[in-house]
Amino acid sequence: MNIKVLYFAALREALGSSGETLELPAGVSTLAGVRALIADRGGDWDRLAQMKNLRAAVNQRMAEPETAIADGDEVAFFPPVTGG
Amino acid sequence: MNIKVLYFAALREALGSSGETLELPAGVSTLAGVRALIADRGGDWDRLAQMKNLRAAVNQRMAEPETAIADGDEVAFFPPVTGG
Amino acid sequence: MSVSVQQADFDIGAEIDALLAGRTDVGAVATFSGLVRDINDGSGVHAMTLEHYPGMTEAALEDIVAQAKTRWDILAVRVIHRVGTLQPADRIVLVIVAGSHRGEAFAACEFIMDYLKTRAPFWKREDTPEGSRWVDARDADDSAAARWN
Amino acid sequence: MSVSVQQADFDIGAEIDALLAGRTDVGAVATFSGLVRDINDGSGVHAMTLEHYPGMTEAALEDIVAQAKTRWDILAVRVIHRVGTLQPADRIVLVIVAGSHRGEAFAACEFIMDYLKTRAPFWKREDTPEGSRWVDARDADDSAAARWN
Repeated sequence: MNIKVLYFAALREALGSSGETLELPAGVSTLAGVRALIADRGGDWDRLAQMKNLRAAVNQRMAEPETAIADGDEVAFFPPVTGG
Repeated sequence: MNIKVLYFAALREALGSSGETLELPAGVSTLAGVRALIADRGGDWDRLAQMKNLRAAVNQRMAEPETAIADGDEVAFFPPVTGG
Repeated sequence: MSVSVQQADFDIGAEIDALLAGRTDVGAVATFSGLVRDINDGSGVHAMTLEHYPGMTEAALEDIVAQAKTRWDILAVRVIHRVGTLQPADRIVLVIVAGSHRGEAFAACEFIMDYLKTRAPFWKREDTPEGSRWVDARDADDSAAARWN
Repeated sequence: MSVSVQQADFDIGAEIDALLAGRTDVGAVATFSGLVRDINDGSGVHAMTLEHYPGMTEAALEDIVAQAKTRWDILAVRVIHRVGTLQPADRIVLVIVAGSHRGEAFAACEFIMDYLKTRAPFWKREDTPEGSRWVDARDADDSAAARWN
């Protein structure tokens, strides 16, 4: 299945990417799985594993590691928010 | 000694007076003394004794029964405030 | 200038702009405005008249603002309270507190309103279909003021 | 209409008037506006850029407003958050809460700001003499949001 992945703010800058389309291998079905899949590329992508305060959203709602991921979902990773 | 006395709001209406100049007899030297002096006139003036929630100011500052009164002071009696 | 008691209406946006003019150190502005409601304690209100104690009102408001500035690290305060006869939806009172951060600005703004409600010598009389009546002080206002002690 | 994310500045007085238009049941209006300060964490700030997550920002703000309406008996809410590049003293955010009484209006306004600070996907980057830097999330904001749980 395919999902859309977005990166924001300091994470976007560090990765040099604002997003990508990702094909998930069988067995990756949670937000934690997507995070690990991307981090395992190594290099700058390892930041997804290292960032202790990494936040994420699935379909534009704040999500937890165990949140289920389905085909066509929009997944976003970003640092803690600082608006207001 | 002489003081100025003011009445406000519902108390002013009930007394039919917005204020007066009062000559204090010897021995009246506190706010409580002034209140009793006026209430003792009887009739509508007895309201000053009856109003449990009566508030008062001396020289435009909120005052207590034991607040001392001096010649030339401005004393005001009124119901609890309801602004804002 | 931080406190005004007046018959005239006020312009909230213009008052905020005037308070902040030339400043670049303000990060948070908390504002409260109170309006005349068309119903109170179950009765329709078609007009409200605010009586006050001239001289003491200004002094009491200045004192409340001074207390707020002692309690919180805030940068600027503006208080306006109207007197005279008002209609439903008319503005009655305005409190603006400018600070570096929002916690202090919110707390000081609410403190000023709570103290104003119980310590500034204003009295409201409402005109209703059943006649004119003085508004009773609310126990909730005493409780609100007491929590700052 | 209760929530807007925009580059353009806003007029606080006009926004309050629009929110209250035609109403005579509002007794209390609590307002918060946040501004760009010229100093933060000890460094001068000569510009700030706000990045956001289009779509999610609006949804998150709508959700925060809906939660406030569930928790407090309030009548109307308006939230505006700017994005893009701003200068010191520029307005960033506006929250207006109208209610019958001040307690609910103040609490809901502060709740919305606390939740917005920790749950709405905006990120600030500051330009300082030492260069450009992303603003770190503040522990104080997490504590402020947690007290509503």
